[in-house]
Amino acid sequence: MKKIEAIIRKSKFGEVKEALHQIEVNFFSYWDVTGVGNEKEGHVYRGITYSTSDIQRRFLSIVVSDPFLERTVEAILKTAYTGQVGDGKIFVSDIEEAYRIRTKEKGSDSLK
Amino acid sequence: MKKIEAIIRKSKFGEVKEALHQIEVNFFSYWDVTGVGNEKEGHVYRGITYSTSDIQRRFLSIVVSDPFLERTVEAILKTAYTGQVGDGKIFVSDIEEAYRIRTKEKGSDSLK
Amino acid sequence: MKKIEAIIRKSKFGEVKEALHQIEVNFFSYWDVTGVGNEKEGHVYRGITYSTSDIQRRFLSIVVSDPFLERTVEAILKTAYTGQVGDGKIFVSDIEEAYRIRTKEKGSDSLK
Amino acid sequence: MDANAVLDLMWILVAGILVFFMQAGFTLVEVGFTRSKNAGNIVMKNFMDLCIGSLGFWALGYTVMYGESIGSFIGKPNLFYDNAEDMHNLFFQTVFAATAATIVSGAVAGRTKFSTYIIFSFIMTVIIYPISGHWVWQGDGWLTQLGFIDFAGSTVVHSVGGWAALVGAIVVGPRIGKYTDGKSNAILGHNLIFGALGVFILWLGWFGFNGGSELAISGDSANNVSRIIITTNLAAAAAALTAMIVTWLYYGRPDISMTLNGALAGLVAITAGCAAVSPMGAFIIGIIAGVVVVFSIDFIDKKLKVDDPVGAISVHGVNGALGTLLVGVFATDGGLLYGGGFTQLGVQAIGVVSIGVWAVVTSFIVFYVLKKTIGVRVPKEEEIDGLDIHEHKTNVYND
Amino acid sequence: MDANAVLDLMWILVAGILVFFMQAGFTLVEVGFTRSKNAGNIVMKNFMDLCIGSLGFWALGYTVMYGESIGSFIGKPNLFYDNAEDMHNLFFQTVFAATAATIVSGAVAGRTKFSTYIIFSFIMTVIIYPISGHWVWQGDGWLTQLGFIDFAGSTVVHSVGGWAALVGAIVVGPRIGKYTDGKSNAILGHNLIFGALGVFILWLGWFGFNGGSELAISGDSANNVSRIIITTNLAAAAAALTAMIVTWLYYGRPDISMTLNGALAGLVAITAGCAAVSPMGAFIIGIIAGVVVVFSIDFIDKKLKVDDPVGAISVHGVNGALGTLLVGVFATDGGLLYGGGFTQLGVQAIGVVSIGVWAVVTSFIVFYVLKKTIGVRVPKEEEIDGLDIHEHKTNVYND
Amino acid sequence: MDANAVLDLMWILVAGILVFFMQAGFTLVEVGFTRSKNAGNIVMKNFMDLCIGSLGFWALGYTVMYGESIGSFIGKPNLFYDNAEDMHNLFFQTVFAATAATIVSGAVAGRTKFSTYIIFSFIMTVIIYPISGHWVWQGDGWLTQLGFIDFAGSTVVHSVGGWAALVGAIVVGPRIGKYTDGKSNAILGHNLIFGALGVFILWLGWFGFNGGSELAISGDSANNVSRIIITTNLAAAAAALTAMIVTWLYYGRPDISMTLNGALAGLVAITAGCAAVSPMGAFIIGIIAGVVVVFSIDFIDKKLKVDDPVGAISVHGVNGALGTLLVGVFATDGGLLYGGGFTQLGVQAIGVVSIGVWAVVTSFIVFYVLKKTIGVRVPKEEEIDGLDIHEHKTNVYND
Ligand SMILES: Nc1ncnc2c1ncn2[C@@H]1O[C@H](COP(=O)(O)OP(=O)(O)O)[C@@H](O)[C@H]1O
Ligand SMILES: Nc1ncnc2c1ncn2[C@@H]1O[C@H](COP(=O)(O)OP(=O)(O)O)[C@@H](O)[C@H]1O
Ligand SMILES: Nc1ncnc2c1ncn2[C@@H]1O[C@H](COP(=O)(O)OP(=O)(O)O)[C@@H](O)[C@H]1O
Repeated sequence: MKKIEAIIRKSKFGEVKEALHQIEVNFFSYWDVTGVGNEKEGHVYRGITYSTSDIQRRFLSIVVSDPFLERTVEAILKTAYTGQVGDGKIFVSDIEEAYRIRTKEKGSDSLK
Repeated sequence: MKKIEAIIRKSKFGEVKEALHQIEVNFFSYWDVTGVGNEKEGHVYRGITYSTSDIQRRFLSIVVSDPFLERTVEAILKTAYTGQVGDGKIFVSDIEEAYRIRTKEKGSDSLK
Repeated sequence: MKKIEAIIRKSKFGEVKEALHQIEVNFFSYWDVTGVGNEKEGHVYRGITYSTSDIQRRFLSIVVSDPFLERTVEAILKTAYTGQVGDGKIFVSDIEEAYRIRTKEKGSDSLK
Repeated sequence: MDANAVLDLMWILVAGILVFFMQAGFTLVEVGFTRSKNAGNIVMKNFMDLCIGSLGFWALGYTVMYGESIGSFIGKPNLFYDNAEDMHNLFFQTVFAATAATIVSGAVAGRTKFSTYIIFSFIMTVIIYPISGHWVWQGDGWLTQLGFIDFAGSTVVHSVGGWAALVGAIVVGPRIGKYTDGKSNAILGHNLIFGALGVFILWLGWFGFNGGSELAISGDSANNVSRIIITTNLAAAAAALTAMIVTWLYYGRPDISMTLNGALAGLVAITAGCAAVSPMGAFIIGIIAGVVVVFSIDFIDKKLKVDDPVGAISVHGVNGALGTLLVGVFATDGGLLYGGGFTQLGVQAIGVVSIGVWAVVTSFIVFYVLKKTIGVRVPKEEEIDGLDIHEHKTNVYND
Repeated sequence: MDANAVLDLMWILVAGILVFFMQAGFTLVEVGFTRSKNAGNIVMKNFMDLCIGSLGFWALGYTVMYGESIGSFIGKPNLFYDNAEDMHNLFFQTVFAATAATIVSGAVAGRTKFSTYIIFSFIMTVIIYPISGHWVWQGDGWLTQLGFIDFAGSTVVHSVGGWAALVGAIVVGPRIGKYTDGKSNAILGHNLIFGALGVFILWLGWFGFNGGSELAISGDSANNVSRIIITTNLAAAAAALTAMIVTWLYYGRPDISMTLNGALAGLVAITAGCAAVSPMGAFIIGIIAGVVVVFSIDFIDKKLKVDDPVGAISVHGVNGALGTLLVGVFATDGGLLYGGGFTQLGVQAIGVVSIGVWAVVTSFIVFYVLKKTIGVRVPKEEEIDGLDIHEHKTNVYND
Repeated sequence: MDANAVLDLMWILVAGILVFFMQAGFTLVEVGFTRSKNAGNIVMKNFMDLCIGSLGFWALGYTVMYGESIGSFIGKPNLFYDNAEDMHNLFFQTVFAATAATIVSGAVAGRTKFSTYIIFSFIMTVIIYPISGHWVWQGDGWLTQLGFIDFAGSTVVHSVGGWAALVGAIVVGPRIGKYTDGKSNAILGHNLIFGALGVFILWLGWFGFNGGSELAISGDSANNVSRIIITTNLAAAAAALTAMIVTWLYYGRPDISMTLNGALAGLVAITAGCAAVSPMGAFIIGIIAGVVVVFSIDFIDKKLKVDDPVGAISVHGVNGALGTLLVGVFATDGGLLYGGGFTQLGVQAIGVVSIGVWAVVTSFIVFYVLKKTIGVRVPKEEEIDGLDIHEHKTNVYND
């Protein structure tokens, strides 16, 4: 099993979610984070013009069984894309074990 | 060392926390996330009835030394349980190194 | 590639960010979490005095290529430090793959 | 000035101050019923309605409305009104004018260009609203002469605002994601507590809106004003309660934002007849408004597929028209139920329709011209990211 | 109507409008002092208090209170009050009635069934409150005849609400998690800024509550009203300052929510005697109220283990009774400290006790019957998830 | 009391009640324009301004200001004012006094010790403000005798508050992180919706502030009051619109918080001359204020490097002085533009400068002594964590 962590533009979340749905990845968790990166956003507050690289992003944490890995990454790569600096990142790491609390199922079964 | 990530019902958090306390897992971090999964919640807003699978959940991130792994998972499996769809998931992954900032301790020592 | 997760005092965030900047770690994501640990904070609400170990913290998630690991950890260890209980933790884990959505770059290249 | 005249003047000022506060109420309702990413933009729009309304109505609008009548159609315009004996009326009418403009703001929230909106707001306050207002309230207007009754402005203020809101919402189009596959989606308001506070403030201000429209309190007016306060309060209460019950029966739960809209619908509906109906009449008007507002919101949203985030069209347009018609039914003097026959009702209908047509046509022209010139809508990505960050380069909520 | 009569009527209307706004204040205090997951439910309860109160008091309650006295105990009931000369009084009394009901809402927040609460609120406004009100304010009531003084309703409005709140909180029981292992836990209010705004609004409205209760402003009443405004303001200020100092000494820090409660306690305490005491008397009453409210909240929470999230029982019940008694001490005419002996104090005690018993018994019957029939409390899981998502199927805060 | 006298008294009370509400407005503006971690502290400071102001002004300040003049410099002090015929004036002046203190609170927000602030607030209300107030408003004050015009307190209230705010902000020093490497950084306000609601409430209250300062409404005063309401409204609207346009041109976007400040600047600027200028004069004063406030905030922040989170110094100090001077230009009777020559302008300048010096010197002494004794600033870590959690051991926002 793999964990896919994707940090994307909030404005792209709808499309990404839809795409995940298409490939039957219907289980994940997300929350809002602040991202620091290449992208800069211009702000003005009370006459102070500043540009910040602290930008609101959405963080998706998706655990999938191995066969789903590739298509999930691809779906995100495709739909979170705008081509502008700041599209975000995807990180993949290993998950040793997974449990579904309701059924006590373990491993890939718990991800279905 | 292992990282245990548990995504549970907010309403079960009190019990889970208490259970972790019982088995002397007194260190962890948590935050609120939106979970997408099997569970559906019915909503009504201004006459529009809709059901959403985007449900408020609490995300716990607990790093433990290996001997603690099993009992921690069990404690959560037991207390976060209601039997209804939507009880949540537990994911276990490997942690290579840990530091306590205050003492510069490394490894399992930093988790005590 | 490694993922560094650091849980620090909110009040230290400015310094840590600055230090990361110095060593050219300019990419990361952060969000606010509640931390449970050794530290206790005294509160009073409507006459009820209580002390809680649920304290606001900031969670940093930084993915770096291997050569950056050490200096990043050191930078955080140094700047997030106050010496008081509650300075927080750093956890290191492995990242198998990374993608930059904008360019489709993979691996360490995506982290530059 | 003698004590009675001072009493009247003071009442008009106090009432005007209450109406002024309604601007805060509108702002909070609109902010609360829409998403957080557009909240600052809404504040700015409402704030500018007030500023531009105050300046524009003084500079021009007041005389367009109350100046010497030219053909019962429009007042003789005069720049920068300054009549030392009439400042209390200028104030009272100014805050009314600002209200009419503000109604539109909610219906087009979340996707309209700020500069475009400001231009519309200006034209609304100095031309569209004052002209139809002239027909009814100047004394020599053609609707006055027909015997049309719109005591405090169900039609003159609210319907005009509501129909302009309808036109605006259609021309601007729905928010992205509001309608997908022919289905209406819920786009949640981000802070219903602000919404509720806004409704309390509006209800409060309405005592000034209706009570002040007596334009006097001395002598015989005293008991009239008291009755107006009571009819206003009863209609609002009845409508809110009714709307709650309707949603409970209809959707299975007492819906918060619809109940809040219900109160406003009752207030709008009683505005025309607050001085003409009995407490019982007000109660029944409130009940009717409470039913109508729920189904009207439903219909406009799901059938007409016009995206009105705060329900302004139903609350102000539909209930404004409805309330004006119901005067013909419930007026204790001349109403259908009180043996007055259909005459008054007919006159009411003429007024409702003619002012409705006026509002729709003029605001369509304005929005259409704006659309074809500077554009009415922000670019897609601005809308998705939120208007605040693009139009104002800042967020209203921070750490 | 002559100018003096108009002045009186206008003052009553203005004061009534201010009292009306207190509903928004109560709502904000209750919302702010409780958790976000129940905020929408609290809005709905307060909103329905206002709607049902407005309708119920007009439909029935007003005559139960002010109708011709039947045995000095109850007014002769009459449906749908409609007396063209008395509409200002109906309005003023209506907004008072709505206040009494609303007090209960805060004490039972976070666990009470919505439908149950609505029924209670209705009975409160048309029966419980008007009957005891009749005893004191109708003129022929038995407490009036005894010489009982409760100028603006420390007992008639606030204590009645406060004791009903006590009964409600006991019958409904504490929120889950409030008391564990015999210890009282803090359940934090989710937005003290709303709470603070609510207190400012209540303080504002209280000028109408107390000042308007003179029911006149012409002639000799003018200076009375001014004095009432001053005593009201001084008592509130003294109580808030005192409560802050007490918490500072007692808990080590100036406590925000207790200080806010302090202001309200001072306002409640001065309500009975606002027209009878001197500014200095008001100042001292405020200090007493500020001390009492802190320890009363503490006692009710930690010793009695009655869960009252907003402190309504202490603020309205305890300080209402206290303030009424203190009239017997500080009344410049007849008070203990002014050489009047114990007579007035004794009469005050009789009034406080008899109305207290009335409120406790009647509200207990109502809550008990409701408990045994439709139930008073939401299921455990609804309470944990929050009332908003279950009772109203929506959250008030969104993105 | 005859009807005309009652009218005057009632107007003063109603206006005073509106001014009272401004405390809520100030609180919301300050809360909204600063960070969430200090919001509770700000509430407490504002709340204490009101409480201490109410008590202190009654106990002492009122007679220091309005007592029999000692050398045209100070009123004869008298403890615990209690004149049954003058309570309405005590009330109106009390709420003014509380305003002056509250202005300082915003400028020193986010780093000042609570206990220190409270002491300052007390001295401000019973000594600093009443003495300079005596010079202008008691009738025998030396500035009155010179012919200085400050109708409702641009200088007496707002400038005094504004200059004290300047001194406070300098003595206390900037917030950590505000200036780094000689650059001014943005520290975002956490809730501009609260800020906007606060501005609406302040604007509302200002009708009482300026209108009530006529201290009468009967007879000839009636039209004066109406004109004041209009000039007040026009200046506010013009200033807000101007500030918006200036930021749009200057920073590329219509800035929300600056626009809100603009309205306040217009209100402060018109306060001195609201009764002396024409509507057109008010309009122009508003435009000037709208321009000045933007550049003044910029200058104080970026050039002087004085950290004033809410812009209090520019809004109240600078625009208060400016508005007072502009009376010498725009007064229809005696103003420069109306052929009055430079006399009035000169007198205005003397008043502005002498009261400015008074405020700066006295508040410097107070802040300096406090700094050397109990300290003015919280420890660094308290400031970083937020004042709420350290000074009050709680957060205002919870779940
Ligand atoms: N190494 C990293 N670790 C964690 N989060 C990262 C990392 N790199 C980028 N991010 C996240 O991705 C977001 C987008 O990255 P950015 O560098 O702005 O754009 P791009 O990927 O197009 O070059 C950042 O705001 C941050 O939230
Ligand atoms: N593969 C996953 N990756 C991340 N989060 C998940 C995953 N599967 C489930 N979750 C989280 O667990 C929550 C509960 O899952 P759900 O499918 O609704 O119930 P159940 O586990 O009882 O079938 C989801 O809302 C989501 O937050
Ligand atoms: N094992 C853990 N897993 C996840 N988070 C942890 C863990 N241990 C500590 N933390 C986080 O670090 C914070 C600081 O830890 P704490 O024990 O209070 O201080 P210290 O590290 O100085 O002993 C906690 O509040 C929590 O957020």
